[in-house]
Amino acid sequence: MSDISKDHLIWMYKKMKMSRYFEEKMESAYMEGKQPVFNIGAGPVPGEMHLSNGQEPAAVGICVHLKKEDTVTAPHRPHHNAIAKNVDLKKMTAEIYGKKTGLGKGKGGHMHLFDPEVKFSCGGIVAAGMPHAVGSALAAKKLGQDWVAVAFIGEGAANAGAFHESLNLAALWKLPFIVVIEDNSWGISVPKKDSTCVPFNDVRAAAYGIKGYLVKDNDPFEMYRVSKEAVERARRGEGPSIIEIETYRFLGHFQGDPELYRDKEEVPTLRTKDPIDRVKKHLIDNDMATEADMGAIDADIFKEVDEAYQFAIDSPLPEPEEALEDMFV
Amino acid sequence: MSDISKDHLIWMYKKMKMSRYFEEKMESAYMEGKQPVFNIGAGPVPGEMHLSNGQEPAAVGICVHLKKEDTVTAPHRPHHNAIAKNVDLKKMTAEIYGKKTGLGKGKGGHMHLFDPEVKFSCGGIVAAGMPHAVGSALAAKKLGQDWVAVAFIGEGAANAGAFHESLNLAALWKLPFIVVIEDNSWGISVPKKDSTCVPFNDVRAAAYGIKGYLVKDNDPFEMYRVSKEAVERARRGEGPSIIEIETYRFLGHFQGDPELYRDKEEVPTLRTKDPIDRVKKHLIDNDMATEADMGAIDADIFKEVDEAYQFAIDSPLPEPEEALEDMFV
Amino acid sequence: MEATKAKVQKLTGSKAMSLAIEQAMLKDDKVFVMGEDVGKYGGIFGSTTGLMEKFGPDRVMDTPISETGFIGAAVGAAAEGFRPIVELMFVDFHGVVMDQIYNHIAKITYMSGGNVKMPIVLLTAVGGGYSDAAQHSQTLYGSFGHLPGLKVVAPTYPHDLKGMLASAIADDNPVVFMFHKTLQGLGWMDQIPSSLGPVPQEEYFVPLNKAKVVKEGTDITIVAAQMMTVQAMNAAAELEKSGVSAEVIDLRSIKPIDKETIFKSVEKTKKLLIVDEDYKSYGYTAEVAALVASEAFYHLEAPIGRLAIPDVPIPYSPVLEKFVIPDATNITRKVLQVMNA
Amino acid sequence: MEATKAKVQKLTGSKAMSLAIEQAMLKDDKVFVMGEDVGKYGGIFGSTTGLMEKFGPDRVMDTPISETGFIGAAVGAAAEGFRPIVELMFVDFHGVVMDQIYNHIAKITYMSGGNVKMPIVLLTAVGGGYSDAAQHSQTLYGSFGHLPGLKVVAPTYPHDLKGMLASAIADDNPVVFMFHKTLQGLGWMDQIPSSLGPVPQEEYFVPLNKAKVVKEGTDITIVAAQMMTVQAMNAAAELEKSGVSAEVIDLRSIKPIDKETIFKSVEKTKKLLIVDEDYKSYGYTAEVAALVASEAFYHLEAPIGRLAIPDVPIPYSPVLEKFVIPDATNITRKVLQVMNA
Ligand SMILES: Cc1ncc(C[n+]2csc(CCOP(=O)(O)OP(=O)(O)O)c2C)c(N)n1
Ligand SMILES: Cc1ncc(C[n+]2csc(CCOP(=O)(O)OP(=O)(O)O)c2C)c(N)n1
Ligand SMILES: [Mg+2]
Ligand SMILES: [Mg+2]
Repeated sequence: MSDISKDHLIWMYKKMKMSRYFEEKMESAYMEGKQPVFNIGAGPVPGEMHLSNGQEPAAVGICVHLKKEDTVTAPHRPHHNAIAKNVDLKKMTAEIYGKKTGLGKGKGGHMHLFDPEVKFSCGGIVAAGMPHAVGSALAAKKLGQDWVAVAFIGEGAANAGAFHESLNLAALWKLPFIVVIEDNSWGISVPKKDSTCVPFNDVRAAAYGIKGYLVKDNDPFEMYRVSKEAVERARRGEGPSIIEIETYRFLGHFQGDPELYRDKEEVPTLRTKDPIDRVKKHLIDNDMATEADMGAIDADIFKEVDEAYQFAIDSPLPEPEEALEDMFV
Repeated sequence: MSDISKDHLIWMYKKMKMSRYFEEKMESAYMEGKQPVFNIGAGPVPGEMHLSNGQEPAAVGICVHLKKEDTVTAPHRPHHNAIAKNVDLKKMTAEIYGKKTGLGKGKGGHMHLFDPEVKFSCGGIVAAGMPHAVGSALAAKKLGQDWVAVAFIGEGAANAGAFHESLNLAALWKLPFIVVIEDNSWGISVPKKDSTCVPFNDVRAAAYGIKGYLVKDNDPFEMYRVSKEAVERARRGEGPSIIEIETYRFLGHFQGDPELYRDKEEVPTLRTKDPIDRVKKHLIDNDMATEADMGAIDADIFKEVDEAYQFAIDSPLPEPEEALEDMFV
Repeated sequence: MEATKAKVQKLTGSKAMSLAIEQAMLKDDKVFVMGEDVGKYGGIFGSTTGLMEKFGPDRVMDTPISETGFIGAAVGAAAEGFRPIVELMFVDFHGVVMDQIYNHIAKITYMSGGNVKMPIVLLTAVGGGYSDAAQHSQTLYGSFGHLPGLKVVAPTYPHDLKGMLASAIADDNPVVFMFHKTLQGLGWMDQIPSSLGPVPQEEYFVPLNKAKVVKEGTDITIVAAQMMTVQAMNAAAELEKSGVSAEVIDLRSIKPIDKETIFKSVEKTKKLLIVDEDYKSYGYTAEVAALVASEAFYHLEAPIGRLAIPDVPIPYSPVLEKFVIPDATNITRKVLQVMNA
Repeated sequence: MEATKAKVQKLTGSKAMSLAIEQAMLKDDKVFVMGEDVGKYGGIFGSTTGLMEKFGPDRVMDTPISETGFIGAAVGAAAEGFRPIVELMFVDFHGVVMDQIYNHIAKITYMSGGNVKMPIVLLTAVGGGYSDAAQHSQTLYGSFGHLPGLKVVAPTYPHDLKGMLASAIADDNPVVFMFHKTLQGLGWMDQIPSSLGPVPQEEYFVPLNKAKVVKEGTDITIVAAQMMTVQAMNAAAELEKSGVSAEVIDLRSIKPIDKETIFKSVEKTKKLLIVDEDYKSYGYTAEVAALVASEAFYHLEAPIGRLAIPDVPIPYSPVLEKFVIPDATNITRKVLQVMNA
């Protein structure tokens, strides 16, 4: 028996699957024009590309508890977070393709996705989204709304000054703010043990007198549970939380990363514990869905993602002179 | 009976008294040329002036355990720290008078005192001295020396990003680094409860897996004891510590501060608990000194400080063109 | 909208600023203030005097010393429809929060294709001249002028401090509002006449992108800002006596620079001196000179004069500080030099 | 000391840099490297390739993402007699650590009256052109050039990357060493011929304050740095065909600017175009133009040309990015414009 409703589990599964499929397509889309000689600036999707395959539980486990009015900020590795926050998939894909129809009319790109409709944003500076989310939480409090603001960061970012300043502010002002630390063990090539003086960041909650949660082993169900508590506490005005989740980075830091720094065995081992399979298995084992149901769900997702890609591909590029627009409103 | 040796107590007393007398003189020196109409830029000692009257225990309680090779960094309120670290008093006073004979040839001023002879420095940017001390501690470790680096900061500074980054680095690298937080209850006009989400900063040690100490009520003896432990641990390679001491700010944030934000009763109450009197009483009560001994000590101190002022006053000002010198070595 | 002439009181720079904020806060409850010591203290340089008493601590918020935290928080609040006014106590501290200012506040509107507004005003105190030394005396006009996405203003007189602050708060884009400490008319600093001036009580708006000819003249154009405008005016009065007629332009806007006003003046005077309380290299003496040398070159009849901090940190000792910050005396000298070049 | 001509190998920019560091580390055990991913990874842009293997993790230290922490730590280490080389991975991130850089590293020697040395090299990668967008594509030459107390260099060719890095490490003052990503000759970026060049194996030093005439010409002077030098060289080759002889100066030093070399060239050519991959306002197009317009005015026979990023953040989409970053085509166009003005 599951303490998590079928609806929620299905939602989580869908978003995880969508994110995974979206990124698997991105893996190959990104390589277009970059073969046989890899050149980061070439092809229809140029620039750095940070994929989140394997990290989906962090995103869906908390976003399942969020509503449209809640804010999410994400870092340089934002696709799973964006998808879990219901960012417009077509416009997001178009943005990554640098198209006029994109979220930012092609000006932002993969690291800078802004969808104010669902209060999602991300950025390329480590930990910089934390103060932004604190500001959203402050706004919610000022407005007397029960809205929550969630900042996703990597475990590497938990050592940046912005982390400390944000949490002190949020705790001081008792804001509905949650930071989710996606501990994928690596900050580019630097393992957590070489960047972080404590094994787990949940203990840092003590520095702010707030709640700290630790989710082990990329567990989507446990992520669901602690997030539920943290979100409910935030909505009730009980202040901020830190959630750290041990998660997996299946791919390199960015596409093209030679990954000479990590053990060749690490990823294959992680892949045996694919969190999407775990949710699927859970649904089937608990008689919440059949293989056929899951197949139908997958088909819908593939279609939606394929359409988003098609939309992006078919969309026009901006005119060069548009580079001078949108400086000021 | 005292667990602290007479030598150490006398040393602490001397340094406290020297700091106090130095600053009392500074209070009036600073007002020269600023009367009847106060103008911060006027007189022989212009610019901001942050005095530390009342905060002496923080400085002497730890510096008594330091040697010349140990580093001290201090913030904008540096005199007591500097005196406890044996900074050249004449050159320091001359610097505050903007003289050519000053530590920085008149270029630094009261907030920027550098005495490399005793490894002392200070600066006007809140918390910025912490990374510097971390670097000194790193150097000590690299050199295989048992030197320690101590960063003094105010309680307000404990909410700056540099605090977090420095402590994580120091803990990660197990450096001989100690931060002393002088909690004088105020960051200019902002009381600690409005700036800091936890009542005491020693709990923040948990975020770094290091030792945290709290000294209540400006107690010079307790400051001595916890500092001894922290310094010894650091020297033995057992890593960094946080020491927070509840201390007193007898004066305004800076000279000229109208202090409209604090209760008129606060300072008189604090003054009844003058830490210098406590040390003196302890010495006498424990038969380590007589009133006459103390009088002689005081006389020596007055003389030394008076001489430093005289040196400063008698020293020449720099030539205007010297403003262009010392840019590069 | 220009102010009417009726009942024009005289106010200090700081009072002019707090009045502008007060009026904006009364009109729009989405406007709020955050910063260190902006509450009971009223801002170290008086920019928020009396506002805490009037609007309470929810709208005039004292913050911890966490500039990245609270100035970064302005981003989230702005995205939610608020109009935060945040104070960075001294511009010298910008280095602890520059990422939030220039990579986020300044760029989000652009990166979002115009979909996210950032109506944030960043107040910050600039300037030296009172021996506050290397970390508390800078203007850093150039550091902010260089980066795209920010409107950067530096008004001189109380009238403009109020009118431009009103415009800044009303603007849907981020504005860095630099006010000069010595022009705030504070009781504990050097009190100079220019820090007190006529300020209409009613709301009015001075544009954010226009320089102003504050003294007409025919022989040379002096471009300056804030205390350098004041010093240039003194120099111009002095020069008048020896028959030199200087036109003084108060820049007011650091970014964008109102080049038309400058070109028009140089067309008339043929000569140009630019005076800056910022570092010389890559400061506005460079930018203004370059604008003229590239876009109004044929107006010029003599080499352009530049007078600024000679690329050293601001030293503490008054004798040294006085040497590096331009004043009326060396402006006068430099004018004559340009005239005779 | 100039390099001898014998056995001159060809190296990429990144190899040239790591060789310079290696030689300095061999000679002086006080030299060490700190930064994100400088160890096993060898620096994201290859500046420390192979050093970790050679010197071990105590002298090539990977750090947490705590720029204020570890770059600030360089101050303390330098004061203890070490010579830290610290890497700020992208110059775009400077905002999280700017206070340490400009209020401390840059000013401590001055504030201490010359009593404290700061022999720190800050390595940082600059430049766009590969769609890394607004927060990862800047050069920010001007942001660093503006602030006193730093020597700021931006070498173009492998030879200078090695020789200037050797000089930077040997210097007892802080040096900001900007290397351009595209000029590193990395396997995963656009590979351009200029990123590979002759680099003597033995130690040699190229001065930190000298520009270099990289192509002689008589009709116009083009001043540029890094990728703009490369583009200007391409443009000059193109222009040669239509009979225009451009002289190209590789700035190399952003601060101080070697004005003598520029003045000498302008004296000959009478015309000047400055090309910058930084934002236009308050960038080196401004500073160089201002130097010439104030100190070499009478050499000039035409308005100075400025070509730079038009004061917008670097957009992501290649079509937009290409529009804002100057290339050989628009340099050529601009040269003709200046020639005919
Ligand atoms: C302030 C800042 N410093 C450095 C970087 C470069 N950088 C980008 S991602 C990254 C590693 C981040 O690690 P982590 O926070 O664990 O996130 P992950 O990449 O693992 O998702 C670094 C160092 C940056 N973007 N911003
Ligand atoms: C980064 C930075 N922000 C703000 C300031 C302005 N400032 C100087 S001292 C001070 C208060 C410091 O409080 P605390 O750390 O408690 O030290 P105290 O003055 O009480 O000794 C502030 C806000 C500064 N110098 N640097
Ligand atoms: Mg990570
Ligand atoms: Mg305090």
